[in-house]
Amino acid sequence: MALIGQDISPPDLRAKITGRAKYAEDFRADGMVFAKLLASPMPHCRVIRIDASAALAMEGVVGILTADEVPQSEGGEQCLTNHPLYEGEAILAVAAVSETIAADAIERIRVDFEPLPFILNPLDGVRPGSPDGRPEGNTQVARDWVSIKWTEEDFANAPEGSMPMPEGEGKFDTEWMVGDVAAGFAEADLILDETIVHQSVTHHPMEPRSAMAYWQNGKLYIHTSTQSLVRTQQALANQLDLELDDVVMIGEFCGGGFGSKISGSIIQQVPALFSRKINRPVMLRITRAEENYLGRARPGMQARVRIGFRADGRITAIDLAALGDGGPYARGDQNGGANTASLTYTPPNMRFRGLGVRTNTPPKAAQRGPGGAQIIGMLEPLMDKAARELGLDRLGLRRLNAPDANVAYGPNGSTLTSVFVKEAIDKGRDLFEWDERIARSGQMNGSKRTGIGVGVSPFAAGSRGFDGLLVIRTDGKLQVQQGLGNLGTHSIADTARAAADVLGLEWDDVEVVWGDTSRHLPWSSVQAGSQTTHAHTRANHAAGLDAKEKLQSIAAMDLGGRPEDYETSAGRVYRRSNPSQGMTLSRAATRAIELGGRYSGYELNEDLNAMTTASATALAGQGLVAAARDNFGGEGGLQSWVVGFAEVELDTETGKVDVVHYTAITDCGVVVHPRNLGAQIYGGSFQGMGIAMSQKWVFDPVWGVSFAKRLYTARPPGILDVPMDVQWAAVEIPDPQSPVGAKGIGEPCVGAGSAALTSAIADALEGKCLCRTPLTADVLLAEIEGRVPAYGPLDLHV
Amino acid sequence: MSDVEIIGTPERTVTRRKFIMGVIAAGATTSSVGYLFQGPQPLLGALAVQGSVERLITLNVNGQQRRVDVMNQETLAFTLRYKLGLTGTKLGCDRAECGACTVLIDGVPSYACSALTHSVRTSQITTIEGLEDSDGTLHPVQQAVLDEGGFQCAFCAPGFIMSMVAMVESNPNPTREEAAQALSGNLCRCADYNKILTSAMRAAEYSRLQA
Amino acid sequence: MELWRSAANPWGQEVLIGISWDLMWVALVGGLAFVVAHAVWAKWLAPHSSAATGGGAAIAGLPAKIMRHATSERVFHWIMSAAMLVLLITAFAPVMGLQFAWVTIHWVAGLVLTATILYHIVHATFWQDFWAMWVNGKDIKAGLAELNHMVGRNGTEVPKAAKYPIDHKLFHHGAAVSGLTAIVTGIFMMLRLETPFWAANPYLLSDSAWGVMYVVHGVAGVALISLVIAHIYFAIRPDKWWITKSMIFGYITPEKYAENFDRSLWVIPGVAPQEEESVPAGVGASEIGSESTGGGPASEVGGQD
Amino acid sequence: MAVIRDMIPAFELFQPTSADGAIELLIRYGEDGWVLGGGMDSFDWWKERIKRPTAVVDLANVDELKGVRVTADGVEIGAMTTLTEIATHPELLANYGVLTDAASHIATPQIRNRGTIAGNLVQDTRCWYYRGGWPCYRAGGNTCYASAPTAMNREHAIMGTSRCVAVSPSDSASALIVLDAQFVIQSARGDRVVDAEDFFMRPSVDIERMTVLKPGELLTAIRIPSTWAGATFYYEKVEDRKSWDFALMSVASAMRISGGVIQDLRMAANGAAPFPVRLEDSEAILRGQSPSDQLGLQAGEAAVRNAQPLRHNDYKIPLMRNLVRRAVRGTEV
Repeated sequence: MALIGQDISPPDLRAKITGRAKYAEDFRADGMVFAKLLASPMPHCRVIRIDASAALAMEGVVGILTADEVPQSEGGEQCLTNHPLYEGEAILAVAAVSETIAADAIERIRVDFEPLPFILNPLDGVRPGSPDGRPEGNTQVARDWVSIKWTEEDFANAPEGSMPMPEGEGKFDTEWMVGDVAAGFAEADLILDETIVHQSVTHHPMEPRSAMAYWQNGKLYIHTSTQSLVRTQQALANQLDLELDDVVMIGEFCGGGFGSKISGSIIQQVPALFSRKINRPVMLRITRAEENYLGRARPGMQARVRIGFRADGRITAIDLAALGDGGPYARGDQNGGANTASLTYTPPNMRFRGLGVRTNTPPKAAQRGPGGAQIIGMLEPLMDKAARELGLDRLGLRRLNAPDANVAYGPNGSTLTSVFVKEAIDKGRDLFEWDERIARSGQMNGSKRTGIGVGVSPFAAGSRGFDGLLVIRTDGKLQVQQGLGNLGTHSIADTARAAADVLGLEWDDVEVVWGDTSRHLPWSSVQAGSQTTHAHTRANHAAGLDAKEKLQSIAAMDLGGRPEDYETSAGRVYRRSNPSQGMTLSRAATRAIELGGRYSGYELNEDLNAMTTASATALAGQGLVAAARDNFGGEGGLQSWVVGFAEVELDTETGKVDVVHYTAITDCGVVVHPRNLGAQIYGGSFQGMGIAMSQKWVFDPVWGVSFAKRLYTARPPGILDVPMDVQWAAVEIPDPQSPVGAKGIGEPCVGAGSAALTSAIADALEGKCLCRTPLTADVLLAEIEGRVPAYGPLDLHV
Repeated sequence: MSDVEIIGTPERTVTRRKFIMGVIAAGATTSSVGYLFQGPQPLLGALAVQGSVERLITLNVNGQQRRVDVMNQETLAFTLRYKLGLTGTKLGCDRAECGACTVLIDGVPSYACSALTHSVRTSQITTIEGLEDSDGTLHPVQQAVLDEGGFQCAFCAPGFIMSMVAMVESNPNPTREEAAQALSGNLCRCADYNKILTSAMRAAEYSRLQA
Repeated sequence: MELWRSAANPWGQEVLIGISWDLMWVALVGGLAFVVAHAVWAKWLAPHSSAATGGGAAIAGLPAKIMRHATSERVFHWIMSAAMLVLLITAFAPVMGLQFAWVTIHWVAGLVLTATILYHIVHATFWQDFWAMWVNGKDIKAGLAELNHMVGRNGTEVPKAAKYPIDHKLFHHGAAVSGLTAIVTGIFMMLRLETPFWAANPYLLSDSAWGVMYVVHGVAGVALISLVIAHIYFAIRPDKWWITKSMIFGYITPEKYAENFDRSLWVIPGVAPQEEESVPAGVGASEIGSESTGGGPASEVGGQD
Repeated sequence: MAVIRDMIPAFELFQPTSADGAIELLIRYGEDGWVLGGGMDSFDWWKERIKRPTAVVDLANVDELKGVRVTADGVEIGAMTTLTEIATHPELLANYGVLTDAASHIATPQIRNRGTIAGNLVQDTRCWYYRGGWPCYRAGGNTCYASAPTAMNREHAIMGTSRCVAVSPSDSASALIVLDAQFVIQSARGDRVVDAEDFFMRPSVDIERMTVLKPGELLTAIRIPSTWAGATFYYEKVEDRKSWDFALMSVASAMRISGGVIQDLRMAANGAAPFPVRLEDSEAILRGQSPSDQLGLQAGEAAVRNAQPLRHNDYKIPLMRNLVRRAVRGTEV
């Protein structure tokens, strides 16, 4: 029976539940010292003078690391800087024999700052005469820094409380149009014109991005918290200008990343450089407060959208103009969001104009469903609004505009390997009992009004062309080398099943090797963008086939006949015609070692990545070594879908929302690990609900200082805040372009959960779309009571 | 290179003497390992004061008596992780907000980041490392979590599991809602709450069977 | 001892936030010390000068009541002093440990003080002899002479004063400067309070400007502590009682007028300025003391009222 | 202010075994002394390195301050009694449900397990300007940053403010006010007893303290008279998250209803002002009346009559009004 499709607890779980699992901060080394960071107190300033003499005179203080001693990056981010672009950016680090002394030492360092003008939200950054968040400008067009400001006129032309949508050259950094938007609106029977505001959301993984590093014989040994191991090793080697194999990276476990640790984090350079400087192991424990600043956040946006609908609900045109909160070092998510809108609603005519404004707020990075989650959460309630005004079924309107496999979306008419969202919508209609529930929409239960919502959310779900590396050991076990990270998606184990299935092995016969680059790992995708399920079931399938072919050849060599006469399963390679004729894998492994050459890793395919080749070579002679690149090829990109359905109760006297029920249907191809898939869908959806309902990102506008830096002020959802009555299902139609048929799932669930709620809450407000997040009690109660809105229509960081 | 004036670093000549002092101080302490030499000693004579504390104490952790040198201001989580090497207790926020540091103090789930080690000197401390039998048999709660496929990133797992252990003691037959209440002091950013609750229900079931 | 209090602003920069309360105690102690010192001097060290021949020719032709403070002036003075006392108490009693809801009382009293002062400025400018309070050469000479006399250079004669002697004038100016400073800074500080007139706004001025504002207000405040202590002390001194009375009833007796004032400098309507050399001044203490204690004209005058 | 060093500065630690011993130490150290109960507020201040006591007096070993005692007239709760013990105590559950209800809504199980009733009452405000170490009035400065026209003050006060607009964070306070509880404060001069209502400091009187406790004083016990035992209680707390959050608004009430008429009642709310507010105007409207939703609405309107919203907390006005109305309605619908 195939392993793919079964619930199997992953091999790293026992360590996790007994406390043996060592995360980066759990390691110690002889003579290890502790580093602490001195952070900028201002959102934008220049360091004039640093006096560390008092600190360095303290007993137990070992040294200081300043911005001049770290890799310099013109316009880019450095691990330490003398020109902080956000409050909390690291300026220097001090090392001491204890963290307590290091903290005291930091306090004794005198730093003189020159405060500089700052910008907290994108719209303020384009107001006439406003300062730029950076000296180079407020955004980049292509690679060039520019300062884009809108005119008084542009602002005056916008209706009261609406986002300006200025026409003309040089108002945005990105513009594209497909079809003819004007014509599209001309044929529309209904045109919605809405201003939408989505907050930024700190990732706040449970494990702060701590790291510990030391040097031995010119090699850097670093324990760090990363989503993707070998890709982080490569990134750090590049940043520090080291040979790849001079960086030994240990990251067996990662306490969550959600996009904020795709290739570790820049702050991991600090212990690496510091330990080289003072020649002692250095631990940098990142605190939760520091994590708020250094730990990345999902970019919020201030946008305006016009959508044209035909009377039957078909969308004729979308005109989207979005300002993204890029933070100091990024562009924002608006461009990706536009592509997602184009894919989800397939408008024949669409114009997008986007501007990623640099702001002096903590850095932005991809967060689970980047761009997609924001735009879907914002636009889905508008689909409801249109359906209401046109008297159509809300789900039907979505289905009508949903894509087929032949979709061509975005500015370049991107295509996909497969799309089964309509199947997902139909399945959800039944499972959620849409018709019964929608009948309850608007019903009062005491002071609570019922709302029904739905969110249709796609996202990228895979990539191709990576390597698989296996060893069939002389004990007969299949050893799967995994270069991925291990942040809890179980990819390291689940994608290994593809190789085992090719060889017909039981899970007990499989051993996964991961988490330490000195253990000879293959070139792998980043564990991000939901790539691994697709990419590495393919890569391990390829390696499995390579192993199988080698087993067949060895069997044919020893037992006669042609290789293709042989089959492998249950730990043996045997003749199809006569299963008793064959050999165990352990025997075959021994033979492979004797045979050498291609059988035990001495000869390798040319098309392997250099890292894989090096690793396979290092493993050569340890058994039957199989190493193969994913050459299955394919046309078009990959996207998975989650359709989320929510029933909520809005207490009209308090503004509080209870999520009574949630159903999620996914199109993610073949289901590799059902229970784990459910966990991903629920987890992602609940994160989305947190974004829609509670998560905060607040600054004082005058001082530019962050307030939502504690967990209780950032408000990620707790176990009592998420629905208890939940269900999920998958359409389970294989992706035709993968030999395994599986697509990734991490990302799209976030948008589904967020949109299901924004949609359901709008429904509970009798169709009124507030078109902003988070929809907290104060915002909703002010609306219900018809009082002063809690925030201005364009206020972002609330 | 930036144009920042930096005093007290070898890269700059300004007030080199002070920097050298720094280096000497550092040199003087390079032999000290970890935390043993750190932290201020209580003022002389303070020990005579009624109620003032000794630094060298014996802590009862997972049934063992552990001698340990504890600073006045030291938290239990700090002692467990950095003095006793029990790194299964995680620091997610160090602010009594996330629950990753949850341990049992006399059987009661508590945030180890927010209790002074000296305050629990006379208590029985149980950490995640103390659940497994010496023969490797898992605690029923751990077994339940294992069977249910447990957590995702699992940085929160030790804390959740300690809360589950306390829950099955005080309420061996909880409803799903009661279990959620019992676990509401622990945060999971993967938001794997549904599977965590299922594990908790399974844990209660196993504990009932064992009892 | 600290002179002011400072704190780190939200960007970690040092900013002034106010005076150190040590200064309050300094002002208090200083004021009381002056009182004690003066009392001691007046009782034991004051030179005993030749008794003046009061009455008789000196008061010939003078009315029985010589108006010194018109009703409007007296009303103004007492409202102002009430406001001032309320302000000082509400400002400093809480610091000294007597806790009550002082803020509203403080700024309301402040507005009252402001109003009275405004009235006084206008009134003094257009309806009174604005220069009556001005310190001129004569005043200074008189002042120096007075000082010489005080340090016991006997024989030195002190010229008689104009309506307001130098010490009155100096007190007035000291109180005026402190009071006006406290009023102006206080009105700014009110902008940081939620009042019926406006919503609080701490950002009208920069951190440092506010710091200075608070320090100046504080300095003016503690200065007033000393000034008010001294003023009250003199007001209740028996030998100055006759002047205090004039602030209550409005007038002084012809004897006091003749003894203490120079007819040419304080001209009484309908009374011809005398050219003759006047009675030596500084006749003060003993005689008046005996008068006010043993009754006599002053009390009779009081009786007539 | 990015003060992100987290490590607790050193202090002297004392663990007396009696309240007298504790007070002796507190007197010795005065302003520089710090009482450590459950520590759920203390650790924040220390880790932020904003408050730096030179001496900490840990009450962990003072057994006389622990536990719930049934007395001749009601109950007496030791200051160091944990919130969990209060939330689960049979006598309190039976007769003083409003308190157990409030206690069970505090933060999380772990915090209730270590957090004490006294700690919940004397904890400092959560105004994030003040907690951020800004030099505001409450921190001895001369500014309220939270009342500025630009300020982020969604969680702040709508009444009872004076320069400072922070709110009292205590969930148990309003419950104890409606129970007409009395707080026993011990000091070198002996005991003094204050009504729950008067225990909480008004910023107009002392802007730097949340309670009437002075250095050298210790809150040792809470006395709840039997006056309101078994009355009709109501408690509701509205918060952003269902665990680990502070009340945007909470309301508590105790009513004596007989013959369909509210014979007597006490009502209080927290989250509205820098101190828990007793709702006497609402009480006056309800006293002697037979409860109805219409009357509840009037009582709600009365409760917010003097409310003055800041830029971002106008919603607290309808919220407070509605919670009072719900209290009258008697059941959380």
